[in-house]
Amino acid sequence: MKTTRIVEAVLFASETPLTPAEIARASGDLSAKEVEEAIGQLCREYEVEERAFQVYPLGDGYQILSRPEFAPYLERFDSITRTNKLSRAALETLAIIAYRQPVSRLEVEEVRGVSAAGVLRNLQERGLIEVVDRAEGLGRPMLYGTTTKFLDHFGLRTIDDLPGPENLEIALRSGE
Amino acid sequence: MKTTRIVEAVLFASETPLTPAEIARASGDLSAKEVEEAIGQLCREYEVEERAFQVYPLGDGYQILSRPEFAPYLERFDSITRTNKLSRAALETLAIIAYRQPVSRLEVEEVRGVSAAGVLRNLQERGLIEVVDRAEGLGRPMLYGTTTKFLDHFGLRTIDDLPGPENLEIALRSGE
Amino acid sequence: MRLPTPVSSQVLEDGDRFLIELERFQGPLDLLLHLIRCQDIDIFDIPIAEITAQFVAAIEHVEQHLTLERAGSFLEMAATLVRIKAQMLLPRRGDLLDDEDPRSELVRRLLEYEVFREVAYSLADAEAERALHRGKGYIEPRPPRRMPELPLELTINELLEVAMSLPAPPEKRPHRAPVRPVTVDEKIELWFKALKRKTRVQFGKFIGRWKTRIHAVMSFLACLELAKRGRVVLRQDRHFGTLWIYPSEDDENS
Repeated sequence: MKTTRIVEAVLFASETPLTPAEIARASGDLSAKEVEEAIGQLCREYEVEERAFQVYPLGDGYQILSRPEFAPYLERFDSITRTNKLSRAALETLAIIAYRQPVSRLEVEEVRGVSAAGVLRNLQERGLIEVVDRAEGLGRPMLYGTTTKFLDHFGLRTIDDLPGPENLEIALRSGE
Repeated sequence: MKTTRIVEAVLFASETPLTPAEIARASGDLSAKEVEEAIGQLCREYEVEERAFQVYPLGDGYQILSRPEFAPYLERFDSITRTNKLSRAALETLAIIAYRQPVSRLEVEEVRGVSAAGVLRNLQERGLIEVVDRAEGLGRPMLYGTTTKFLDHFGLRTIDDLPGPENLEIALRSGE
Repeated sequence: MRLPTPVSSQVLEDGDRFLIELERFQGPLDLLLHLIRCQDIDIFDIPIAEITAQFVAAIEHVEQHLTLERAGSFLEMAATLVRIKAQMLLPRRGDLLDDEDPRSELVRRLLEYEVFREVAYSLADAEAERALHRGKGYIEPRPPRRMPELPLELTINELLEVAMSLPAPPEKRPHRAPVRPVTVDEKIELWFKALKRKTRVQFGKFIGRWKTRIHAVMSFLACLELAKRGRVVLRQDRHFGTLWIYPSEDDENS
C-alpha cells in the first residue's frame, strides 16, 4: 500500500489535527519523515486537482479541511451550522445552572427528570460552565456555575445582571 | 464555483449520509439532479486518482468513506465509533422485519419461536427499526419497519439489495 | 498470593454443560434445526420419536437455569413434539388424500425459520463488510474534541424564557429531616438485636452510628433498664473506661 494513500486515509478519518508522529502509528514501518513527504505529495495533488479541501498545518499537526472559499456554501448547510446551536437539553441545563448556581448534577437531574452527565460534559467542553465548588456531604459532589465566556456571550458583567422573571414579558416581546 | 466542488465540500464536511436534495441546499441554484451528476463525477475522479476514500451510496444518500483496504491502518487508532456488532437475535429479527415489513411483534415471535420484546426495544433504540403503522384489530398492535439507518448499517442502497437465499420466495409466500 | 477461583467455575455443575450448549441456540427452532441438519435427516420425514428424545435430553436442565421466558419456549416445543409423536401413533385413515401429516406445520415453521436464519448470516457478512468503510471522524479526536469556536447561537431572552418554563426549584438544601422522637423502648429493641449474635458489645461502637447526643442518652438509659431487668450485664473496668454490654447468661437460650 502506498504511503501517501495510508496517510490520506488517516487524515481523512480524523477530525482533529494529527502530528506526523501520530500518523506514523498507522503502519509499523512508517517514519515521521515519510509521513511529512506524503503530506507534501497530497498537498500538491489536491492543488492540481482543485479539490474542495486541502491539507492545512495546524499547530504541530495537519488536518484536511475544506478551502475557505467554500465556507459560504457550508454555512448555508444546516447540519454544519447546527453544531453551534444548543440542543433543548443543553439549553435547559444551562438555564438551570445560570439561575441557580452553584448547583450539583443531582439538582439539575431533579429539575429535568433525566440524566445530565452528557449535557454537563458538553457544556463544559464548550466552555459555558465549569466546576466552581464542591458540596459538603456524601461524595462531595461537584457544583457547577457559569463561566466568564458565558457572561461574555450575553454581554453581561456579572451573573447578577441576568434578567429576572419581571423582565420576561419584555424579553419575550423584544425576542420577537 | 463549479458544482462538483461545492458538492465535494459539503460531502466532505458531513459525517452522515446526505441525500442529493439535502446537498442541493448548499447553493440557491443547485438541483438534486445536478448534485447526482456531480456525485457521479466525483466517484470517477476518486477512482482514477486512487484516493483512499470514495463516495458510497447508503440508503437514499451518499457519504465519503475510506476504502475497505485501509481499515487495518485506521484500526490502529483509538476510535470513538466502535462498531458494535449486532447479536444473532438482533440479526434474525432484522431479517424478518426487513422482508415482512410492516410486521408486528407477534409475527416476529412466531417465526423465531421466542419472545421478541427486548430485541425490538433494543433495535428501536439503535434507530435500526421504527414503528411504521398500527395494525387493525384488537389492541391495534404496532407494526415495525426498517429505517434508513438500517440501510446505512449494512451498507445497502435499498431493501432489495438485501442478500437472500434462493428459497426465500417460499418463505415469503407462506407468510402471506 | 493466590487469586481466588472465580465463583462461576466453582458452581458449574454437570447440568450447566447443557446450558452452555443451549445458550448457543436462539430458541427451540434453532436447536431443532441443528439436531436435524447435523444428522442429515430428511426434513420432510423427521423421525419424530428420535428427535423428541434428543430434544428433551438437551433441554432437561433448562428449567433451573434459563430465564422463565426462555425456558418456556423450549418446553412449549417439547410439548408440541410429544403431541406430534402421539398423533403419529394414531391409525390414519388412508382413504383420505388430504389427511395431513401431523408434522407438516412443524416442517413449515422450521423451513421458514431456516430461511431467515440464512438471511441473518448474510446480514452479518454485510455488516462486517460495511464496517471496513470508515467515515470522517472515525479516529478519536486528539487532543480531546474541542467545540467549534464559531459564535454560539443563543440570546439572553431565549435563556430566560427557558429558565422561566422550568419547574420551581426544589427546597433549599440541605433538607432538614423531620425530627423524630427517640425513645428508650426503641433502643431496647436495638440492643436485643445487637446482642443476638455477639458475646459482648462495646457501648461506644453501638452509639457510633448516630451523631446526636439524644441517641447516646437514650441508648444508655436502655442499657440501665435492661440491666435492671437482668437481661444484660454492664462492665466498665475504670471510670470513663470502655463500657461493655454482655447478654446475661440465662438470656442465651431465649
